[in-house]
Amino acid sequence: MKPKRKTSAQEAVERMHDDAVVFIGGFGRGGVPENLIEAVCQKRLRGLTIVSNNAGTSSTGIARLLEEGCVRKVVCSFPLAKESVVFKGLYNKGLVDLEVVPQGTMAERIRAGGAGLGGVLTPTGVGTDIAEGKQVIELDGRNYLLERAMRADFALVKAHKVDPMGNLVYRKAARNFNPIMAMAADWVMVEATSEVAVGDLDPEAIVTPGVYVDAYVAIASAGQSMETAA
Amino acid sequence: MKPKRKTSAQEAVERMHDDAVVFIGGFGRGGVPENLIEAVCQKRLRGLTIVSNNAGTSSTGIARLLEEGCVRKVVCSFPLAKESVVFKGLYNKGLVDLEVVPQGTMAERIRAGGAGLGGVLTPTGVGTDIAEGKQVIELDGRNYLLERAMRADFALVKAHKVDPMGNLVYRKAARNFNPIMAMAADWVMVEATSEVAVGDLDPEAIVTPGVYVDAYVAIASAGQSMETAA
Amino acid sequence: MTATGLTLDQMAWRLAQELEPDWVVNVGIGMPLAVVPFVDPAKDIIFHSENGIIGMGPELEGTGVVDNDLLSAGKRPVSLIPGGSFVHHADSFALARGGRLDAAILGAYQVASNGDLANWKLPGARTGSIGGAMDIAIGARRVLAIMTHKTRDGEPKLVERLTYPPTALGVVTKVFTDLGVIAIREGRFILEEVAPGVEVGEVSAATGAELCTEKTCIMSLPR
Amino acid sequence: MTATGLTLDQMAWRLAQELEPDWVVNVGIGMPLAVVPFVDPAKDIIFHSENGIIGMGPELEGTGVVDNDLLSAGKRPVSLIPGGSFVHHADSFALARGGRLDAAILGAYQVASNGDLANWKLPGARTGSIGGAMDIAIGARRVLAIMTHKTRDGEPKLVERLTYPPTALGVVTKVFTDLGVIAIREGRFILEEVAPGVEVGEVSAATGAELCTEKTCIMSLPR
Repeated sequence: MKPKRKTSAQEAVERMHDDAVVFIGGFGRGGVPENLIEAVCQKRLRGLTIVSNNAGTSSTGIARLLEEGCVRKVVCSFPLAKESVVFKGLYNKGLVDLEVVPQGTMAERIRAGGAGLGGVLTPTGVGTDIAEGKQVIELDGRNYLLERAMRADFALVKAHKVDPMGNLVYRKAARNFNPIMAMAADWVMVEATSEVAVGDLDPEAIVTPGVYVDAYVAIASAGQSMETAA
Repeated sequence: MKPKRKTSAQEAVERMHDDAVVFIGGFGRGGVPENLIEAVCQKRLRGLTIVSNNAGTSSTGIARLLEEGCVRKVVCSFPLAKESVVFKGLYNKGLVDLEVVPQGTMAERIRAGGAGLGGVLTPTGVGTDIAEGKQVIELDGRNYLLERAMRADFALVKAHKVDPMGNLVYRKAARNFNPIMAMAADWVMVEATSEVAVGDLDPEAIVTPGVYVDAYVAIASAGQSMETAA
Repeated sequence: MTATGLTLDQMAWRLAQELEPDWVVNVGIGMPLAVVPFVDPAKDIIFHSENGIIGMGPELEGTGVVDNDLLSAGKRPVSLIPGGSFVHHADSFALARGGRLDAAILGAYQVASNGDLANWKLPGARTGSIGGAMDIAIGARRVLAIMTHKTRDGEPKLVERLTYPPTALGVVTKVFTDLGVIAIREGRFILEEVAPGVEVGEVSAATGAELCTEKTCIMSLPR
Repeated sequence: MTATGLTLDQMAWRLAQELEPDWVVNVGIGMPLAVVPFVDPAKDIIFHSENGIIGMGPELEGTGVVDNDLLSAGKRPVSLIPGGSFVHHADSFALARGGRLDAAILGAYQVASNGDLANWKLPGARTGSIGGAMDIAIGARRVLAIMTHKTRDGEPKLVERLTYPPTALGVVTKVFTDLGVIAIREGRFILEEVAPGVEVGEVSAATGAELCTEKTCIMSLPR
């Protein structure tokens, strides 16, 4: 197995383009690839569709992308957190579109995209606003929504450790959406806190096999784990 | 978290009953819970539906259950291996029913059962005998089969290590169907090669969280890993 | 009128008594978080956090250092119990929808007598934050709602039919309010317990649907 | 007539040349297994085994001890390459269907000129063993079939329309037989290479559909 492309954050995002669909890992501030996001900001892309659990908190993560005017649409489960001030400002002015997806449905739609499925049938959202425009399928007397698989052009993934083959492990709840997003994008970029040698990761404990990874950056994020509380 | 029920193979299978649907892990001879299977044989159950990748090889694993007359139906992907002599004998005499499921579809149907989904849409099997009687759904010009979720009354799972909370890790390719079967059965019994203390398993490397496990047996199988070649 | 009802701590204490030993329980953000400190550690409840924590331990306070990789769904620093583990988001919600949650504790805007739950979006609002509520509500074996009995404007929140956008249909099994404990069975609200000092008639009047009070007891509070 | 064609080893050698560096490749059981020893290790091919091995190493021989926990899909003892890993069955087939397999090498009963593949069940048989073939055939970016050009009875296996039960429709990209290499493009068989010593007309006669031979070269074999 040949090593994956190890690169800088700036080089990693080079092939990203306007109007792309982009998965970004993270839940709150855990597992957010902040350095890759910053590199996208600096590239001044436009018209991105961002798929992520939140719509950015304070001025970090996705809030940075929104602030820089890179984003046309946000697909997420929790857009209106108290700290999502940048998103709320743009959304209220009609400057950014929003698709709200139940968190578990979002996870399954992404996983289905990665697994080459067309979609899944879920009981979640039946009889709610989320069902609007979706096909309802009855099986054994129970109703399910047909939820379509979701893929992205690019995924920005935050990992704990990476080896030169692209194998990844995560840290605690920073795992969140990262492994399934890595499975479901055409080009997967990883920001890992540290790099280890081939063979240092236990084959039984690798969460994302390197076959899913296209490029990686090894860099410790300032604003990530173990920061001092404000 | 209270310890799970640690028990003998005989006690573990006590609540199993005739006509139950039973998941059994394994692929070839890797990851087959042979001691639990033997306990089921000794209980002389009847009318079981067995869901497993193979239909038993030589006279081990599922072949034992078939030999003992416990099985009414086998659901599997690979029934006709050269060594599946017991199955072929019974099948040719019409003494056991068979449902053949593509291996990846079987995996997704089981996972869907575990994930509380009604089913998945898969491109696998479109235009083949497997599609018979199944709903075809077209999305963006591509056809998918609606494959129903599958659950079982009981799962027999083979793990490498178990802790008293029921957390599991597996060994190499003996992982196979075991983790997804553990997610999708109402009562999950585990046969682990060894037992370790709580905290000995790395929380990042646990494959099956203990919440899925109902009872476990710690026992080294004679016919399992590292046997001398015949 | 509800001045005689329970405090939030008392509501939370009462709900905590509902949890049985060894249950796997998901706790929503907001009011449900108040329940956790009242849960008897001897019950060995396994808390599930939607962001992939199985065996979430108590919240950490005043340590000065925040581990952003170990936050609750409410984004507060927590710990992991011995024997706990981490899974990714698809596996976390597989657990929630797949029937391994014995109970979910959720906040609510409205609960209907058929068990319908509204807790994510205000009527007429352009949008709201669903988070994991729809999946958890549909998946948990028991949905325990905790909310005030009435809105700030004095409108009943226990209703015959939702007027707020629903989160999930027919899922709520019990409601814990400042006035009492209301079970939902066969499409009816059943007042199982009334808060000490509150009249049963007062609860009926504050409820927007028929309330069965035949077997109502007075709630026992500690001390 | 096919006495002048390639041996199995030669067919396997030729197919092995088709694999490009760093590809992720699934190898089916049966004839495809013959390909692996001919693959240049310098190409760093990552072999995927359906039973959850990513980075399957060469088969082990004559060690006397068999590790049943590390067998190929064909149930033969194998190794894991450095940097390899294990996944469960749902994740293994997610990889196969999800587009991360650059190629799959599969045996075949029949291949049709529209790319339809038959390899799991004989006509009229009550059943057959599918295994992972349907998922892998539908998921891999390229399906490379390896088979003899004709059946033992002399019937063509490259056909205009399948008469055997299909495994997957429109998936085969190239066929490697004892007589040559046949690409499938726009619903047509294209004889890219003919085995040394075999006449192009002989291949056409052995093929049950139109065979485009405009740009056929003679295959170069080693030595």
